[in-house]
Amino acid sequence: MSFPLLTVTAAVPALGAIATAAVPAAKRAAAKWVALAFSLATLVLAAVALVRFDPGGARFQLTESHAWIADFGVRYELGVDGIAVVLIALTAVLIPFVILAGWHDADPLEGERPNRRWRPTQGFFALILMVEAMVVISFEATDVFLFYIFFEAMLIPMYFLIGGFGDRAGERSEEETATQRSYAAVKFLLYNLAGGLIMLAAVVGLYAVTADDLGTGTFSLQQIVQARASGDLSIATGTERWLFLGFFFAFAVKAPLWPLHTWLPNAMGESTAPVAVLITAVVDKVGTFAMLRFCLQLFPEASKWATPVILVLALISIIYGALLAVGQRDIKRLIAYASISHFGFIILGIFAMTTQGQGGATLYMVNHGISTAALMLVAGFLITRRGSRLIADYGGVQKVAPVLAGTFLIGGLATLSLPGLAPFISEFLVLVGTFSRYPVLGIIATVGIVLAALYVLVLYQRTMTGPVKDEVRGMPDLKARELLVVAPLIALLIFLGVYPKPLADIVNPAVDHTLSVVDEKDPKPDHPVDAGWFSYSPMHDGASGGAK
Amino acid sequence: MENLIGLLVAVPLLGAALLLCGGRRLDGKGHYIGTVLAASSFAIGAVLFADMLGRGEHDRALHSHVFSWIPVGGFHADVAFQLDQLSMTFVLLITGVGTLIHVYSIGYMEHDERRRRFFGYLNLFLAAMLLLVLADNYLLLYVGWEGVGLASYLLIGFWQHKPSAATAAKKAFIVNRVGDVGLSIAIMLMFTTFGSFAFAPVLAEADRAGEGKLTAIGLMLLLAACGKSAQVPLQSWLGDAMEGPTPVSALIHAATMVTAGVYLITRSGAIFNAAPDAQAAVVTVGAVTLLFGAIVGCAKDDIKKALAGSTMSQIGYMILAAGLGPIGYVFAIMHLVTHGFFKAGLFLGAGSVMHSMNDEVDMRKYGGLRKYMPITFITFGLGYLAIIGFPGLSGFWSKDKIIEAAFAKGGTEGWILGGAALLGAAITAYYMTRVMLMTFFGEKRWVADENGNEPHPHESPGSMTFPMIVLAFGSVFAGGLFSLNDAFVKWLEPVTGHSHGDSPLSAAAVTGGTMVVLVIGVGLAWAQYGRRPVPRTAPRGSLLTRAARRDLLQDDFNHVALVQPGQYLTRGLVYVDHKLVDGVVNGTAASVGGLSGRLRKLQNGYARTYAVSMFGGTAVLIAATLLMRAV
Amino acid sequence: MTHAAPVHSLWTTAAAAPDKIPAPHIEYGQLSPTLIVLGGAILGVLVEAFLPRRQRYGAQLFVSVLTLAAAFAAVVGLAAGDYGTGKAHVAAMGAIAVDGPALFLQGTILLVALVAVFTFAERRLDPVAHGNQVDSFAAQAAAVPGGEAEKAAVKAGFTTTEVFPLVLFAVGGMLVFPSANDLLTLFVALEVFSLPLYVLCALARRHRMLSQEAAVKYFLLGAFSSAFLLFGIALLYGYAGTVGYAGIADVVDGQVRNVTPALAGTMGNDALLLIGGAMVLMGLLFKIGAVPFHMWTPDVYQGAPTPVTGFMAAATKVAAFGALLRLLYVVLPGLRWDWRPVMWGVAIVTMLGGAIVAVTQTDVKRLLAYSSIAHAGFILAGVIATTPDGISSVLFYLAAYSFVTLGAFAVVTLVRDAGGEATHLSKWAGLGRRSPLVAAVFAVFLLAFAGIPLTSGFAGKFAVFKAAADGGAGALVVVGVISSAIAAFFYIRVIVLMFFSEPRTDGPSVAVPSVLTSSAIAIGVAVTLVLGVAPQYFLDLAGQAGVFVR
Amino acid sequence: MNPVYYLYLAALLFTIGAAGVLIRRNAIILFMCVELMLNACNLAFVAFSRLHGNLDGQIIAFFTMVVAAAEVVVGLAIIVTVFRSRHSASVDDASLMKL
Repeated sequence: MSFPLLTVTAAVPALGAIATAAVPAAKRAAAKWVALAFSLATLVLAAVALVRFDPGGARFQLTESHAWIADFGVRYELGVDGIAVVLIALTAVLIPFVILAGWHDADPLEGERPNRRWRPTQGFFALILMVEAMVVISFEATDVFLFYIFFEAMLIPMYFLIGGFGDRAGERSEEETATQRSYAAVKFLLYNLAGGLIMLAAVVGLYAVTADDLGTGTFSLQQIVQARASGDLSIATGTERWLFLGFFFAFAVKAPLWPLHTWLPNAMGESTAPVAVLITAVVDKVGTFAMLRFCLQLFPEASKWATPVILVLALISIIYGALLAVGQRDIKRLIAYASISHFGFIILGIFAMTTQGQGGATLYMVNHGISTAALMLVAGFLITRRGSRLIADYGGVQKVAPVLAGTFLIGGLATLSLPGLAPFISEFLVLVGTFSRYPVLGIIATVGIVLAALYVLVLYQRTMTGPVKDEVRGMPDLKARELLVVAPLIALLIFLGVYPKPLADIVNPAVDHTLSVVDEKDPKPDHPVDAGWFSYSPMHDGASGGAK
Repeated sequence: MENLIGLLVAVPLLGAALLLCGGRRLDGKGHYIGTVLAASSFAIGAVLFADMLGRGEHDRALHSHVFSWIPVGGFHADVAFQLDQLSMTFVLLITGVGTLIHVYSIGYMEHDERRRRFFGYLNLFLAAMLLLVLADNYLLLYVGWEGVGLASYLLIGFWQHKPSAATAAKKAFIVNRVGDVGLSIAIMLMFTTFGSFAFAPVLAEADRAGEGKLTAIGLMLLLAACGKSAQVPLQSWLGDAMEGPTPVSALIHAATMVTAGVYLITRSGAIFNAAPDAQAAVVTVGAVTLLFGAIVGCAKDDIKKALAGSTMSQIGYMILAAGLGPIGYVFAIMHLVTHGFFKAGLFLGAGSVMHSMNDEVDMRKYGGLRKYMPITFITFGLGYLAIIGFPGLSGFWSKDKIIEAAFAKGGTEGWILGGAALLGAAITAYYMTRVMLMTFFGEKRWVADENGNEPHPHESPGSMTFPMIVLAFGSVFAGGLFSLNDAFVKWLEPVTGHSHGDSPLSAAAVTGGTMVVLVIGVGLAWAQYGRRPVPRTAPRGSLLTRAARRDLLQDDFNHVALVQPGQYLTRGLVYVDHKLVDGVVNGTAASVGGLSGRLRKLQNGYARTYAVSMFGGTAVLIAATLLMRAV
Repeated sequence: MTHAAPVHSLWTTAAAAPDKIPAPHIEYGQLSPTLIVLGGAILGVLVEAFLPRRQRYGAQLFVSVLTLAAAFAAVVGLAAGDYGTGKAHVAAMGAIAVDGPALFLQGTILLVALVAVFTFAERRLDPVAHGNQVDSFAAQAAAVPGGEAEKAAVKAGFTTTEVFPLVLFAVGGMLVFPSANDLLTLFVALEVFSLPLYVLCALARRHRMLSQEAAVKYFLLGAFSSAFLLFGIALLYGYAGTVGYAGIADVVDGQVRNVTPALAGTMGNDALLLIGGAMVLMGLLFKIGAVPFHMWTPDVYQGAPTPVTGFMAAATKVAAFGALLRLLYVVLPGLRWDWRPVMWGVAIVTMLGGAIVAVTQTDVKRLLAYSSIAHAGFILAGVIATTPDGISSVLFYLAAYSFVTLGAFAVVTLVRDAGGEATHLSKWAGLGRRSPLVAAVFAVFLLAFAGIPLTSGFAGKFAVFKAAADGGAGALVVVGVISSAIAAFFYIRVIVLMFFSEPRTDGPSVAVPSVLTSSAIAIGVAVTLVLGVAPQYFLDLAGQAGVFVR
Repeated sequence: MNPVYYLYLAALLFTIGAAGVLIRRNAIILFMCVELMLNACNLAFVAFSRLHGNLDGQIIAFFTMVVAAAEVVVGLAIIVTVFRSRHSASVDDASLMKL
């Protein structure tokens, strides 16, 4: 059998986690390097996977399949399509930066007598790698049960990251910070666990229905999809809808979709910036990804049945999230609400059921990951300098730390999806995709664009411009390490904004396939222009949908 | 040749990248680098221009496809450029005037330690604007469109330490964003209508689509234009934008930014021609704005704000012309070019005045400056004559044509528009004369400021006067040259098309009319500000004056209509999110806890109680079993 | 599921019914596990009687470990000898069934007991008293707490080594309980394993008042419930004229040969059957700790010496569920349509009741007690499935759950302060800072209880829910996940307490155990993870064992 | 005489015993009530044994007696220890553990 690339890609960070945790207490610094090394190794593996992936090739590639728990009809089945491989790459890219950015987040407080057995630093980085491993494998899993296991298990390390490591108290008292933090952690866990358990019921149900029709229950995505296509497996409409809701609920919590979003601001607000990035840029993507891979493909009919409601909820998320972002007084919470708004866009794109929408949504996942990472990490650097998350405590930073301000602005511009930066493309695609089927929704969604400009620029104005506040005076500019974190992210934002084609080419076939499973076609333009117009560009020999 | 087109954009972009990422080591020579790059991009433009002239007027358009940008499903966007006569005109205007402003800034920003970054932003501005006019499809245009917004944001807010500047910048960007939404919706409409949003196919086959669709697209484009070109109702940002350094104002008002709207409408002529209602909207906006701006301009004592008002109104002229369709396009662009010259000149002049008056902007504290700064006086004066349309100067040719075209629209509509245009001309003459008189004539009215240093007016350095002189030449001769046997019309006709409406008035009559209103306007101004001395503090003034001072209450309106409700909404939602959305969940948790607390009371520690529950349980069990059998 | 003719053919294989009364004939080989254990117990008593005090501890430990190991070997031997499947049959004149479920459960019980004995024998945790290492059992149970006699006993270094034979007796009873094939054996077995447990509960070294109170409550309520059980048996006997499972089942299904007139009379009287069945059911549900027969659980779990609690919580559940399964699947399958709805109700209130009340608990042991109640509910969901899948899922769940429970209680024994074990939750604050390893291990057990994937708890829960859904009890699954969500809350609360809250200055210290407890905990963790990550082998075992003989 | 009457008697005794458990406080008496219940069972067994004409019931009765005896041994032991440490045989006093 061939080299199990996917398994290894997931296993390396897991091993890294163990190795990091094993580093003796005295050698805190070493732990960081170990973690970084393993994350980079993972990045290499992910890159290999990206290269070995053939966009024109089979639906799922680099597949692996081994018997696992026959009694549950569970197999250890891995495989990636265009969407998954891209998201794995995103994860692998972000983690090293997260580690670098969090380099000192888990150092013992000055004056704190390092306990012989309590080793926060090792734990911090080990947990991050553990999360990476679980996220990667849940992107790879093509067996619903396998996916579910890691979808759930990932909560535990996340939970310890949120509850165990937060910002230094700053303005607030130590114990208040602690209580806030564990509240946030518990809220995160309970929300997601509740979602997960509801999903568990649906997973069990899925087993039951497959067992009824196929003799033995199965969780293999491909097998179920084929069985449904061939008619061997028929799920009663009502059942399918219940199962769909079970799955969707879990993913909607994770994503998060209004009104299940309230855990996100707490979690992102209380955790350190790198962890916040981990939450919103990496872990939450599993939710939206799963909607594409599982909700739509396992339950196409139910998905279409639920689409109107979901679209409305997504729309609410977009505008609601943006408005609340405008109303925030805390930098991190502001970014959190901004993310909620963005996730609204992603879900809107997914359920618009058009190639533009879903392709855009996929790109959106990647771009939002990078842009939020950039913005949040810089914000984190800012916060660690001043020791406060309140916007009001800043002002005129741009004067004392121009580079920090500059990178912050670029991150912000990416967040408001300025053309030329990556998020613009995905956002516009989502809007077009939505508009072409639901014009009204598309137009309402554009309000989000304006609001985005509002909250980003207000944030920038209040923190970076204006007269220099005394507390800000003498604030150091970005250090080399921090620049090393931010610069590549910004470079990525620009590159993907100018030349997203490579990414799009990988994603497109997967999206087409998803739509074919759901059996949806792009609406045709009313007065398509003569295809001849496209002849002048050699790139357009490919299927140019509406134009042909 | 095609490949050069890309360079046009790339060169200033490179400059921006260099200067912004270059770091301190470039502080010394940053401004030169920026200027040189701007100039070289102008040179490239010139080369292309020569090459273009070399070809027959119908195969002048160049197209260069760089790479496929966004290929997703049926959605294809390319990074591809198209250089035709229309774009060419803009390229030359942008790079030419832009370069001059660069030169000017070398002197003007001399004492600013962040000069390098300033030039970086200027280059970015040029690059974005060039991308806007060179794009071959609406989406790429959109990139340039927002790029311009970004650059203007950075430049208006350049002096970020001033809260007012930061606010103005933010306002500019956000108001523009509203317009941008229009553009993006227009693009989506095109995509769903034509399956494409490249100029060539869409414009060529526009008339195939239903008028309703086209009207919608047209209106959305108009919204976009209103944003960028500061047309009513999205005009409010322009006045505040004066917070930026003066060269920025010159750039925004003369060469870039505000002209984008005119370009967009002219470029999309094919769509508007097929959508009369949209056109009607355009002309209305144009007419209203040209009066609006003019009135505002009359009331302002801040020299830059006065000029800003005039820009608004001049752009109004252009939009009006563009809205008139084939009869107007050419003149819209022509006025745009001539306006580019004299408005740039005026702003640079104003800048030079401020420069010598310790950045004092209140014209009531000027007076009699002509003795102190002759060159500025002359160049400014020429610009002044040009804008009021003094016979023979640039403004005369272009504006006159527009008024003519307005009447040529025909019918009552024609009369109204023409009348508005004429009235506008009169007011223009009035407020520009007012500016001229208050600034350069009369007695000196400046005094020492609180900390005792009195301004010593002096002529500005050569780096600043040189561009002013060049621009002055432009403002004098450009219009004439263009009008020599309709050179400009012939030049643009292949792109925009051109037709002669049947004007109820002869050209001569119109010209006469303009002259009359011109004299009236100047006369009024003279009577008010020339004959008697100007009070150092503004008189209370009529209701209209006071309204005009507040930009005709536009901001007050926005505040009441949009800002305040928005604030209440967000505050309300924050509360809702905390109390309601979160409350529901916490409530559930709490209720479970409460239930638990009550239930555990049953566990009271008495064995006999437990026995009771067992006994009862058994009873229930038995009863239930029997019941099951019974039913 | 469709109820086609003889439904229980699903899970029963016909064994030749004796045609005439044969000479008594006991298959000693097949009863060997039970016999070995009981023999060991008696040996233990002899040891108590004849060995000098000093040597008893070692001897007892040796005997009981050896006994349990041997018994387990015997079980394995029987299973290997195919008695679990092909040769499964009824032994000892119809008194004992030797079949898959019996052997599986006996194996489980023996392993649990073995591990439990380790914790019983732990002598490192309690501080040395007068130069004698002491375990968690009273020096002299009869002595009045705090009285002179007690002081003297402690001084003299007495220890209650009787616990070992007691445990063995209990185990003996438990081995018979799930394999009992007539109601009398069932009753006797019940008493055989209950009585030693009553005594064990009373033997705590610390908190003796609580311990004795637990014992008296457990005893009175236990006796009360067994009286109900017995009356139920009487009624069933009256209904069927026999106490043999097979016989009753035949009567219930109306497949009985040679109907005597008397039998004909009682057969018609379903009241006897239903009431009797309900009362027997109640007796078993009491042992399982199902709502509303659960109220003894928290008090007894809290008061009993923690090693005993662990043993009880694990082994009793296994044995009782085994008996319940056999009763419902072998004796009353014909009554399925009567008892299923009732059990539905019981399962639902048990799941929800256990989870909800646990939310506000402040004592670790009580918390675990309530969680065990909730788990009993989950297992009941599997019982209700009434499919072979249901049986095997329950067997698997029991195996998984019992080791998690043992481990958890073993950890509880480690956390101590001046007054002995510090079971109040507030004292556990910041344990993760003090001794991350212990806290982490306990967290693993809690996560397993909460049914987080990759732990045995999840595999078990999934197996049970899957069986329930297949068996047409989808609603139970939904209730199950809801109560799991509630339950998750309080497991997480403990984790938060251990890791995210500052340690208390007067907080407890974590005693360093000897190899005994450590190995017990280690085994617990190992089983938890193995059954979580690679459960297939054990699922197969349970699957093969999923057939009752009749 | 109809053996069913014995059943009624058995049920009666059983109920009396159960009621006693529920209402009496003294552990000893509680315990005696349990014994009463067990004996009720015995009566039922014997009655049914007679009814069905087989000896199983009577044998079971003997078993029950033995079990009851064993219970007495253990039970009294426990109750006595409690009594000695509390100087009270009231089960309601033994309620330290609750909630």
